[in-house]
Amino acid sequence: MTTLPIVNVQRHTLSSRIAMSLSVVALMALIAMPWWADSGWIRWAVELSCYIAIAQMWNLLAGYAGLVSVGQQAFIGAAGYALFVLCQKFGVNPFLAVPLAMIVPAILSVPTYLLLHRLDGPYFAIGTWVVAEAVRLVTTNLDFVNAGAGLTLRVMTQYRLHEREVAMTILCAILLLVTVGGSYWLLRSRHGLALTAMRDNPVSAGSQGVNVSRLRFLVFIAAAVGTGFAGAIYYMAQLRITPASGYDPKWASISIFIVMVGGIGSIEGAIIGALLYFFADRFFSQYGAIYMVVLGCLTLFMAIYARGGIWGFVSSRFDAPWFPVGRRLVLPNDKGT
Amino acid sequence: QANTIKIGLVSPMTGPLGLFGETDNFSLARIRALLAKGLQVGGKTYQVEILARDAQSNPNKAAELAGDLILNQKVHFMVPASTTDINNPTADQCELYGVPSMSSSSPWQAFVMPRGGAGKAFEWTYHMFWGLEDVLATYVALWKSVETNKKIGMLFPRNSDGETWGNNDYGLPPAVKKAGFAATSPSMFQPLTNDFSAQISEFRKNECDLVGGISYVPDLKTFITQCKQQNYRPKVVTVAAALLFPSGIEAMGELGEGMSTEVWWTPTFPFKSSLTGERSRDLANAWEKETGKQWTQPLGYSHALWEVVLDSLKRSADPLDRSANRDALKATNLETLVGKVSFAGGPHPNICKTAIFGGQWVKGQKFPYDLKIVDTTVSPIIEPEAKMQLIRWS
Amino acid sequence: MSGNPLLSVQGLGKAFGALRVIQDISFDVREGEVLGILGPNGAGKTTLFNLISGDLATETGEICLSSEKLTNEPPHIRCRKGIGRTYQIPKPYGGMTTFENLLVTAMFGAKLDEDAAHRSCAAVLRECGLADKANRRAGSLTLLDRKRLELARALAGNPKLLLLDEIAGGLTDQESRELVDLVRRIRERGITVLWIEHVLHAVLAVASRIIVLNFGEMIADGAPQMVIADPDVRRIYMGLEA
Amino acid sequence: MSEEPMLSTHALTAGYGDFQALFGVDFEVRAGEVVALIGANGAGKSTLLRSILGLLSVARDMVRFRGESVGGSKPHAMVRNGIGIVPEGRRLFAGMSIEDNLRVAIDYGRKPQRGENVASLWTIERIYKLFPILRERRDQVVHNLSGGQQQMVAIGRALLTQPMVLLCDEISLGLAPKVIHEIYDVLPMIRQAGTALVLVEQDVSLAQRASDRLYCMLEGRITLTGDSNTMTREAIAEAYFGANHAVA
Amino acid sequence: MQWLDALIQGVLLGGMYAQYALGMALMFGVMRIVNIAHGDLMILLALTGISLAAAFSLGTLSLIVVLVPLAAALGWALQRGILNKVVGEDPLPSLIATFGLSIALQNLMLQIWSADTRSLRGGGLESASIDLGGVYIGVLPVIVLVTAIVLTASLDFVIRGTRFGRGLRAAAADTEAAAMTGVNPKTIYAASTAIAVAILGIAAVFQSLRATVSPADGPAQLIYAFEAVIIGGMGSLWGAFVGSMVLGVAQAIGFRIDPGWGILFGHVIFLAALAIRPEGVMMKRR
Ligand SMILES: Nc1ncnc2c1ncn2[C@@H]1O[C@H](COP(=O)(O)OP(=O)(O)OP(=O)(O)O)[C@@H](O)[C@H]1O
Ligand SMILES: Nc1ncnc2c1ncn2[C@@H]1O[C@H](COP(=O)(O)OP(=O)(O)OP(=O)(O)O)[C@@H](O)[C@H]1O
Ligand SMILES: [Mg+2]
Ligand SMILES: [Mg+2]
Repeated sequence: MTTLPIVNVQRHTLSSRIAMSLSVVALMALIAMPWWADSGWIRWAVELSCYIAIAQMWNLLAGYAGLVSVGQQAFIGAAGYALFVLCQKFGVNPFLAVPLAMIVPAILSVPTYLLLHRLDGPYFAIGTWVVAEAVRLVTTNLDFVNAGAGLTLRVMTQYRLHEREVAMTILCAILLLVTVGGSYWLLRSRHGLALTAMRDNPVSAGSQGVNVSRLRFLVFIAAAVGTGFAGAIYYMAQLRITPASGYDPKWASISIFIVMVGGIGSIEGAIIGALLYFFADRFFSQYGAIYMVVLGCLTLFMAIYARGGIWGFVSSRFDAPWFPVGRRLVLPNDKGT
Repeated sequence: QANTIKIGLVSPMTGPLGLFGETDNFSLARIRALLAKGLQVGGKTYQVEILARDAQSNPNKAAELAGDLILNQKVHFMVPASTTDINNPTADQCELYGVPSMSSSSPWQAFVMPRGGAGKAFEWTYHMFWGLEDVLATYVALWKSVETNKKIGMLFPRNSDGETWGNNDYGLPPAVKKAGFAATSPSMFQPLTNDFSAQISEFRKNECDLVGGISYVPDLKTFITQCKQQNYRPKVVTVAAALLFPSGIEAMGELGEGMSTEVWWTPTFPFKSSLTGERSRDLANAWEKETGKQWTQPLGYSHALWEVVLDSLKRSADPLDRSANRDALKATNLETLVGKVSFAGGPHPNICKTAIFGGQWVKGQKFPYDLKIVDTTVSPIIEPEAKMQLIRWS
Repeated sequence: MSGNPLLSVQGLGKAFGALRVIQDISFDVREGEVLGILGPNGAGKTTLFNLISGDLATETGEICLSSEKLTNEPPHIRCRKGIGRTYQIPKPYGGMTTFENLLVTAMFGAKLDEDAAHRSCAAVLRECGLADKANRRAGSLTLLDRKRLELARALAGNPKLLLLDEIAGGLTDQESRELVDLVRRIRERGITVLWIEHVLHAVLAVASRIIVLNFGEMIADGAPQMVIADPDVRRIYMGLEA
Repeated sequence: MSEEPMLSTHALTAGYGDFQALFGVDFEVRAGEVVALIGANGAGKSTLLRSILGLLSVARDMVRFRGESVGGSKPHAMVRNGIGIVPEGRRLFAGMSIEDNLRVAIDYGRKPQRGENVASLWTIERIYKLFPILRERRDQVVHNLSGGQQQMVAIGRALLTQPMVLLCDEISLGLAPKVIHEIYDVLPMIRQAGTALVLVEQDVSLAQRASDRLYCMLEGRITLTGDSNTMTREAIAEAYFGANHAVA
Repeated sequence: MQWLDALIQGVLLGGMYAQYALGMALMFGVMRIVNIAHGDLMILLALTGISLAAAFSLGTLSLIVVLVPLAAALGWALQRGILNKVVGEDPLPSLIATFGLSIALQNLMLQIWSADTRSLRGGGLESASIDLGGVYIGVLPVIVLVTAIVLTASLDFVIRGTRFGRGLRAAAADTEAAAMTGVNPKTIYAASTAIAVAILGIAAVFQSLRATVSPADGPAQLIYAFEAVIIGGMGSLWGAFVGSMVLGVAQAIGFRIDPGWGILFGHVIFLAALAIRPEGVMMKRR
């Protein structure tokens, strides 16, 4: 085979380099929060990180692997419960328990996928929903975890506020690194290509050498674990979990809202959406039902007039991605930056 | 600014629990008016800012809001207004971050047990309400007051309330057995179950004259309707929660008449408000005038909570200091609209027990149904208005 | 080039319900051959490809690539073993750019590393005249460019065996001439080609051998001129009386 | 009135989003006439057909049909007025049987007016006569049909909308030579029923043989038009590839 | 006896699910619109119905007569105003849009009707029953079941055998191609959504007779409708009916085994059905 001429393939842009460095700074700032920030902010940071992570995992599923799930709450709840059980029943240190708790969603995701993997589109979505419901109902019937009454994480009161905050922020940093950073890495890698190809046309992806079933499987498990991770941290901050709250379908709604409004199929979208939802929720939720109506209408509007979400709108105007995953072939005639 | 006392109110203003939120909002408005010119504490006048938040009937939301109120708004006092789903997560946050909280409208066991308070007291979170033992006693009294075969079929939903009520150590089943009744309790049902024929055939098999427990309106309606269909006609139906609100009993249609329940507050309460001097009747009238709706039971507690809170603040060494407020709250000893409130000599260090009666819904004049007090054995502070009747199944 | 067959199909059969679409077909393809496949609509040509590429599961018969049995392998394995294909009705990855469409095959089919993949795909794009559309969303291409993309994508996996399903349809004379040259160049590289085509002059220009299917059976197999001369073929396929 | 062509476009411009694909196209078809439309890929042939049918937005007076300006009206209205189309890439109703695919056209296509001779109308039977294989598979779902069989259904479906003008976008695509002959043999049959035909074809000689008049497009413009059988190959080649093109 | 009773109650329960599932089978199964607001629309109609009945003291029948056209109009408007803009190959947009609609509707209803739980007075109809030697069969459930059967049968005929049905299926398969064949996709879609919601109108009346409704109740019944449609197989109306029966019986049996596990039992059967026949019970294997 003759040696081919070198080609210039553009993966990074100026904007992405800036975004990169900013994210690093942000992560550092997050870890340092206990020393500079107010407890309230930290609390917000924790919740926000969880939303971002959960949304990004859903984005990975729906936006790239073409697996539209409305049952991710199954993994949130499962991980949350795992954490509470480990701490309350086996006296494990809560901060160590968080990573341990990941085992449960991981294990849960395997049979779930094997059960649903042959389904496509809406079938799969409803399937995941039912599985989540089933898991909730099972939990509700387990006296070992107080059945319907739920658990409280009283052990947390043993630690001083500062200790808790340090541990929390570090966990959040890891969470973001794993979920957002992780997906970014994955999508830039060759597997990112395979994922997108698979979403667009599984049949030809298969005949072009992509092991579709395995890739889907792995992504599903990864998303389950990432979502669970966020769930564990979230309920560690909440201190209390009940089947109704842990497996609340609202989690699905929130992920959908965030990703669709932010812009599906892009990491930027998930982040923007999460920020939007989080602050809207903080500042307008006192308007009660009216606020929810507006939220609903906004989603509706997005689905009809702005499929690409906010980020889709932005990126169609100016081409300045924060987390580019594409590969632009710089043609001899045009000089790509 | 410096001399503003901040109080957080977390209440289910929207969502399935919205009916509790209604009364919370009602009293909130009146309290705000009352506090317009500030609050006198130790000769010093403080502004009082009440930060009301809607938890959308969602426990996650309640916890988030509580965390925000405590950490960002720096509230000095927290009021998780009502229901287990809101009280517990909010109280847990208060316990963790050290904020005094005063809640109500859920049996004290539901407030203590799921939060792991059985063994040890809570430091920051206080609660006033009756307990299961009282409601059980009331039910037993109701059931003793009529002619039946002393066989009871029981209904409990699979949720925090159901778990507490149906608990086999401190719940309804052991209590009735002790009182010499035979109890049939099928395992708990999922809320919004569409078919109760299983329970019904069970009850019929054991010839239960009485049905008791806790349930929400949709389930009770489905249950009762099917009872009639299945030609199973218990003489007495006494359940908590579902029969709390007039709207609930109206939803039962004709079948609602004669159902009995526990009553925690009625306009016939003899006590005065320590804030406004009103009697319960005045409050109820004010509500009915303002909303055009029939009075509901949480009304009294929505008001009384504020009596306790403001009283503690008045007595607090420094109303801007959470622990000072806590100490004041702990030392509460006050005659309120719902009776005497004091945490000394309660069943649990953080609990003050309040009155409870047995009531029965009968056809009313002004509104479709009226709630008549038919038993006052547990808290003999008033006389029964009527005598318990058996359901007619017209 | 070695004499032993690159692809060998033995007693292949496939039915959809009652409908027998492929009936006991056997043939060998030597390395470096360009085998044209003709046949009336519905003869089973595309189905034959689906069986070879693994998109459809074989019911009876054997498929071997360089005397290695592939009968029960999934499509992606067959692709990695060197079978590249195009689809009669193009199936591009609409959301990705043309370039990225190719990269998938290069990286997962041919298992090239990033840099090598980038190079070869760029080259293939140039070869197939898609270079200027390298960064366009495949979804916005016209039918014809989609067909070009199909071919390019298959080539990007630098296959041993290339299955082409009606890529000349809708081409102008000029364009089909270019296409024929391209296929020649592909053969020069030692890639073996199976080519389903209704545009006769295009196949005839490069095919070293032709087989004709009719109702799932092989009714002719041989040198182009011979096959074209065959009375059955003329009647069944071209509708000409011999 | 009689002088006015059945279907005509006037300075028609159209495009996709901000991409303009047609630049002032003047095009006309007269009753019972067969017009061929040739041009390199991407020349804009399909786009022209799509904008005539109202699938792309155009101004009202850009398209006239039977003496009325109809530009930009809804596709289904156009079809019911008597403009039929065999779309590029078949576009059958997946999941429905062949028979149902055809019957949709009968149900929703143009309704013959009074005085129109019913014998000349297309019926499912006539379609089956044309493509016997379809009769055999009449109850099979179409997405399982072979590429060519699908093409046949597409043609049949278009005919059953009883068009007065039938726009055919590369109907010979993917058909065996035999079938192509068969189809081109029925074209006369179609036109003698008074149906005008627009054939988008890649095979220039085929197009020339089958048509009375011929348009050639290049990059969204008509570069040549005239009588099909008097037209010289050179002229076509020039119009086809643009002036500065060396004919191979 | 005990199990016979369970079976009967299950079938009757299934009848009710069938009423939810039918409209869904039309929208989800045929038009491929994932309508998350399905349940909320039902609640909206129920609450409207209850208010109407109260305002004009309507009987059950007259209420149905009033409500169904109203529902149809609502459906038409819904399709025209919203859904027509999100239909297509990809189910996601419709899922998102209706999901937003669902949130908006729920809270709007909360504003209008408050969180009260309401129901409809059936003048004893809701609780009447027939005694078949110890097994009691409710009159209302039987009516519900029969209605469901009639509706399924007629709708199935419409979709399979009529011009409208073919047009609808064509539009669902390829909207643009349908237009090229003379079908006006928008109106035909609007019409079929009108039908779907009209059916919901009937379901709503029965629901508020046999049980209660409150603004937040929608989603609870939604999942059963989806399950029924999927068990039965996309696009098959009788399938949806059978699916509802399977679900109803499964739950009823489950309740007998243990009231706490009944609903779960239903879900398990659904998942099992998915695992064994993802294409649905009424679908031919390909
Ligand atoms: N999935 C399927 N289910 C049922 N029948 C099928 C399926 N796929 C193809 N067929 C039938 O098999 C026969 C062969 O189809 P195939 O696509 O192989 O034809 P072909 O030779 O490619 O024709 P063309 O040249 O028109 O593409 C056709 O009659 C078709 O109807
Ligand atoms: N959906 C679309 N979006 C954007 N551009 C398009 C689209 N369809 C066609 N085009 C562009 O419009 C121009 C004309 O396309 P058109 O399909 O009309 O050409 P054509 O003459 O039909 O070619 P072909 O012979 O390949 O069908 C082409 O440059 C094409 O890139
Ligand atoms: Mg083919
Ligand atoms: Mg074209």
